[in-house]
Amino acid sequence: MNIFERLQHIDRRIMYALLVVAIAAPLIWRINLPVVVTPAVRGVYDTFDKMPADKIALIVVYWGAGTVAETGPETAAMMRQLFMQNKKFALLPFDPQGSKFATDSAKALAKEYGKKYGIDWVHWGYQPISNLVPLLQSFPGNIKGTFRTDAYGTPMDKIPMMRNVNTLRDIGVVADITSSGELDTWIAYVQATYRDAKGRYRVPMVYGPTAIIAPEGFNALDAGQIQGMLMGMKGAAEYEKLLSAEGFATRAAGALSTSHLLIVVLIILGNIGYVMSRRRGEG
Amino acid sequence: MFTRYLIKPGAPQWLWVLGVIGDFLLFGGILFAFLQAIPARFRRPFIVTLTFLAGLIYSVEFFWPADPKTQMNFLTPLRLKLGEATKVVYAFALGLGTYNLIRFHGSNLIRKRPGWHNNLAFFISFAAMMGVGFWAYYAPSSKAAANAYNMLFEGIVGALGATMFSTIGFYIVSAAYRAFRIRSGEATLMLLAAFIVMLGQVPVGAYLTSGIPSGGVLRNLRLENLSYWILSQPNMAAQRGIWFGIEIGALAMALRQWLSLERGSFFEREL
Amino acid sequence: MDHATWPTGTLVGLLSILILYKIFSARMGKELFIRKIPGLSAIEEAVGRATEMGRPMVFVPGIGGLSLATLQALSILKYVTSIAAKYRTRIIVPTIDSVVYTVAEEITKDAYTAQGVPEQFNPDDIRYLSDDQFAFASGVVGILNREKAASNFMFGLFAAEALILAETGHQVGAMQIAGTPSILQIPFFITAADYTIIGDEFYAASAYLSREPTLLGSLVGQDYAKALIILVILAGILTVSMPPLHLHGALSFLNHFADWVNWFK
Amino acid sequence: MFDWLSDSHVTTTVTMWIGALGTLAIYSILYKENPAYRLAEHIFIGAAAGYGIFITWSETLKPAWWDQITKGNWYWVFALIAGAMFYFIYSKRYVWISRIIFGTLMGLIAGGAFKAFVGVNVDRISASFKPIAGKGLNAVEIANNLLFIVVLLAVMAYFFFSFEHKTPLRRAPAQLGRWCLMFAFGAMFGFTVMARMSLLIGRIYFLLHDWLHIAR
Repeated sequence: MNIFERLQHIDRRIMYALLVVAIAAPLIWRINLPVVVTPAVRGVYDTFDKMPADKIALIVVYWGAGTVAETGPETAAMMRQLFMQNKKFALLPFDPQGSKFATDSAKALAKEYGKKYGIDWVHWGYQPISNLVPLLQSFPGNIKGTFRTDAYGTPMDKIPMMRNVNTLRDIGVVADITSSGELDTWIAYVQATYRDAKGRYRVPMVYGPTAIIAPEGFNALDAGQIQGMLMGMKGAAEYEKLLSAEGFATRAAGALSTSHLLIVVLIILGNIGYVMSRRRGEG
Repeated sequence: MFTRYLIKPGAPQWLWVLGVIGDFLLFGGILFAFLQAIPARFRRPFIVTLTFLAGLIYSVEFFWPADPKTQMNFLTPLRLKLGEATKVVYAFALGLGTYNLIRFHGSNLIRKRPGWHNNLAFFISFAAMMGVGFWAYYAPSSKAAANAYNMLFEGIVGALGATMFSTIGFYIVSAAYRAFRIRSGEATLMLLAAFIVMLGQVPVGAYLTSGIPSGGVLRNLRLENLSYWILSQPNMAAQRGIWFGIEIGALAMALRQWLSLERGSFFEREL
Repeated sequence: MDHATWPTGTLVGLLSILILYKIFSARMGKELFIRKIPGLSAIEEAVGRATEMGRPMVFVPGIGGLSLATLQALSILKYVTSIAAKYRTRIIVPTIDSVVYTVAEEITKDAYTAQGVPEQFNPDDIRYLSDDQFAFASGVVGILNREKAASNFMFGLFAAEALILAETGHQVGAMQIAGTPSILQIPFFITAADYTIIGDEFYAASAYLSREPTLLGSLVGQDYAKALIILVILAGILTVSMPPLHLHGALSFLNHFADWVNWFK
Repeated sequence: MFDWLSDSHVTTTVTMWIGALGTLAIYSILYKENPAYRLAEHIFIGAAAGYGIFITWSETLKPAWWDQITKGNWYWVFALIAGAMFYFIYSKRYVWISRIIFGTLMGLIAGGAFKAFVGVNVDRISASFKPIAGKGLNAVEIANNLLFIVVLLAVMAYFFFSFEHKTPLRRAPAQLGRWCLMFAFGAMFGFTVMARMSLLIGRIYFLLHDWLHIAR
């Protein structure tokens, strides 16, 4: 077998071994791979940046253990920006495992930035998915009446940061981080419909989907329903770069880059082998 | 009978179990006797009629105008009940699959066929997972039960499921390497689209074309934008085209099933 | 949409009538033509290959419960099993759903009996593996490897595991034919299987294989139904591209003609 | 003997080790079929089957059936009778009784098809009414909409079965349709790669970070 024929028949085990190396290397060592911040990610940053300090952000955790590699860093990076800029947020999880992951990472970040539960962040308590629509219909008009207590049973009135938070108008940004396509439900029931004595209030929204459902988000981005979007791991990495806090997503996005490059190189090698041996055959 | 008249809500569970068994035997027996009375040549027409009637409920419920306020018509409550009932009836069929598993692994184990220790492992993990499931369910306050459940669920079902899922990462590499050759026009088109979209999804792709300005017409040539355009325009149109065909195919299949026009496409043996 | 509206009900009604009309006219004995579908013509070859090599075949009827797509997969299974019975070739059917498993067992038993070899039917070859997607996939991977399958058929609903099964089949050297209405999995079958039937070729399969008048008629009816959808779409495109009408007098009722495009919303 | 189960530190460690060893055993199939994979496969299928029975009871049968009966809705007993009909497939003589329940299920599935058809397709039909002329449209939108229509029609033309693609006039749209299909399939393939790699990265990170503590 000459070299060109060999290039056409690389043993799969060699390819698999190369893939493991391509993924493990950026996870183990610091390898600086280029990350370019795309406009959609800058939109997320700017939306939180512009949020008035007297309002709070609502972080919706609509994901579980299965997608934590993508949605976990997205959630953590958003919380990091808010802590960095001394802004407050509430967690609203719809998945018990997601709730645990998000709480753990909120606690770790709070420690890093010297923030306190109840003053800088709050956990509104896990809600079952089956209750999504009724909840979205009721809470924008009456947050304390809908949730009553936080995740640990403390009445909402007793939580310092919740004192002046009563309706959707007190929420500056809704961040939907999700592995399912329920963004439209948020837009339909919360953003598009909320009205009170002062008139309509379209709450700004940002979106943190997994990569596989991200394309659906482009429509909402075009329509101005969401102000920014993180596209899975890649989006989280770009966001980490904006925050100058390169963490897991940056390393994982490095692994994404290397594994994709490996596929590209393998395909090119296969085609070189194919074209060259055909040329020889003709000659 | 028993559950209707003799046992009242609040009675102990074992009484209910007996009652359900009693009713099952009684009504099941009556139904069985009735079915036995149907002459063999009427069996097929009987099933065809049942199939038609079952389908009729759902179709009429759909076509019959609904009350604009409640979005319901006279058949909607029945449809909802039937949906629940189908779920329950379907759940009872799990025993068939489980029987097949037990028969298959059991016979290998009993006959000590080569690899019988694997069949033994099957039974151990089967019993353990089922056991801790019910333990955790019926002893919700036991910490040991919750831990044991998490250990087996996350350690086996969760971890192995995620691992099996992730093997696609390997297979996608070997499949792409083998298939994406410029053998023909079609293969080249496929390769081209895959290349652009693949690179448009990762940071390194965005880096390759980061020299192109992010404003103006030229921005469309940046890989991430090009990739998004391919996904949202030509790809979406093609998917919709396939979709209409598939859906019409399913509709035709449904019509043939409903009216039992497809004689012999599943079963041929005489009843 | 929970209930039909007048326009949507009429549309689905018209489509159904077209299909039924063609079915009944075909049953009257009208000759019908169907174009070639290469993947389906290869089924016979795949069975022959397994027979020659003396190795079994595997048929995966998807990962769906009992549904229209799974029923279609099972009717393809019936056809493949009939050929397998004719050649006395073993066929293994792993299933993910208890009810589907039961129907599959009935169908295979039936096909062996119809070919006059009921004793060839081995109940252990119709397997229920698991109702968990990836436990099922791990089981099929094991079967493909251990039984050294000579041919692998994948018809029905598939999700992510499609590529796992198809790549494993390729690695054990099986000849593979696949078809699925799950659009997102078609590319993976195309890259890893020898033949892939695309889109509604899947629903055309039983007509193509059995040549039964009912099914052929249905297929022609489906073509008419698709043509009707194309007409509706073209009419819609023309309407929304037209400038709004400002007619007066007797023709003014036409001014609202363009509103029909909102019927389907 | 089971005291250690109450200590979640111990069980978490055990969970991680079971998971890690199982992960390696599953990955070993990538090299070749071997006893470790076979064992992991059987354990996985066994646990999934046990879990399936437990979850069927706790999520379906208990709330939707048993609780109904014990609440006094006695007619749910008939669901058990209907379910029992499946089991007649094992009888030579009474096998036809199982066809009653199959037939009914098939009828229900078929009857639901009209609703399913309207539910997904009507929106897609109206979403395909894309204007190719008119006020407020720029050149890019018109070009995109024209492309959409051409691709949609070409793809649908490919799927017409009842005439041979013989004359050029008939063959050209179908051929174009096939090209569009292949291009779209390539795009779908490329798009999926990142999601699958994300999962694999997550899994390798689990091995390197949680288990071996190599990765940061």
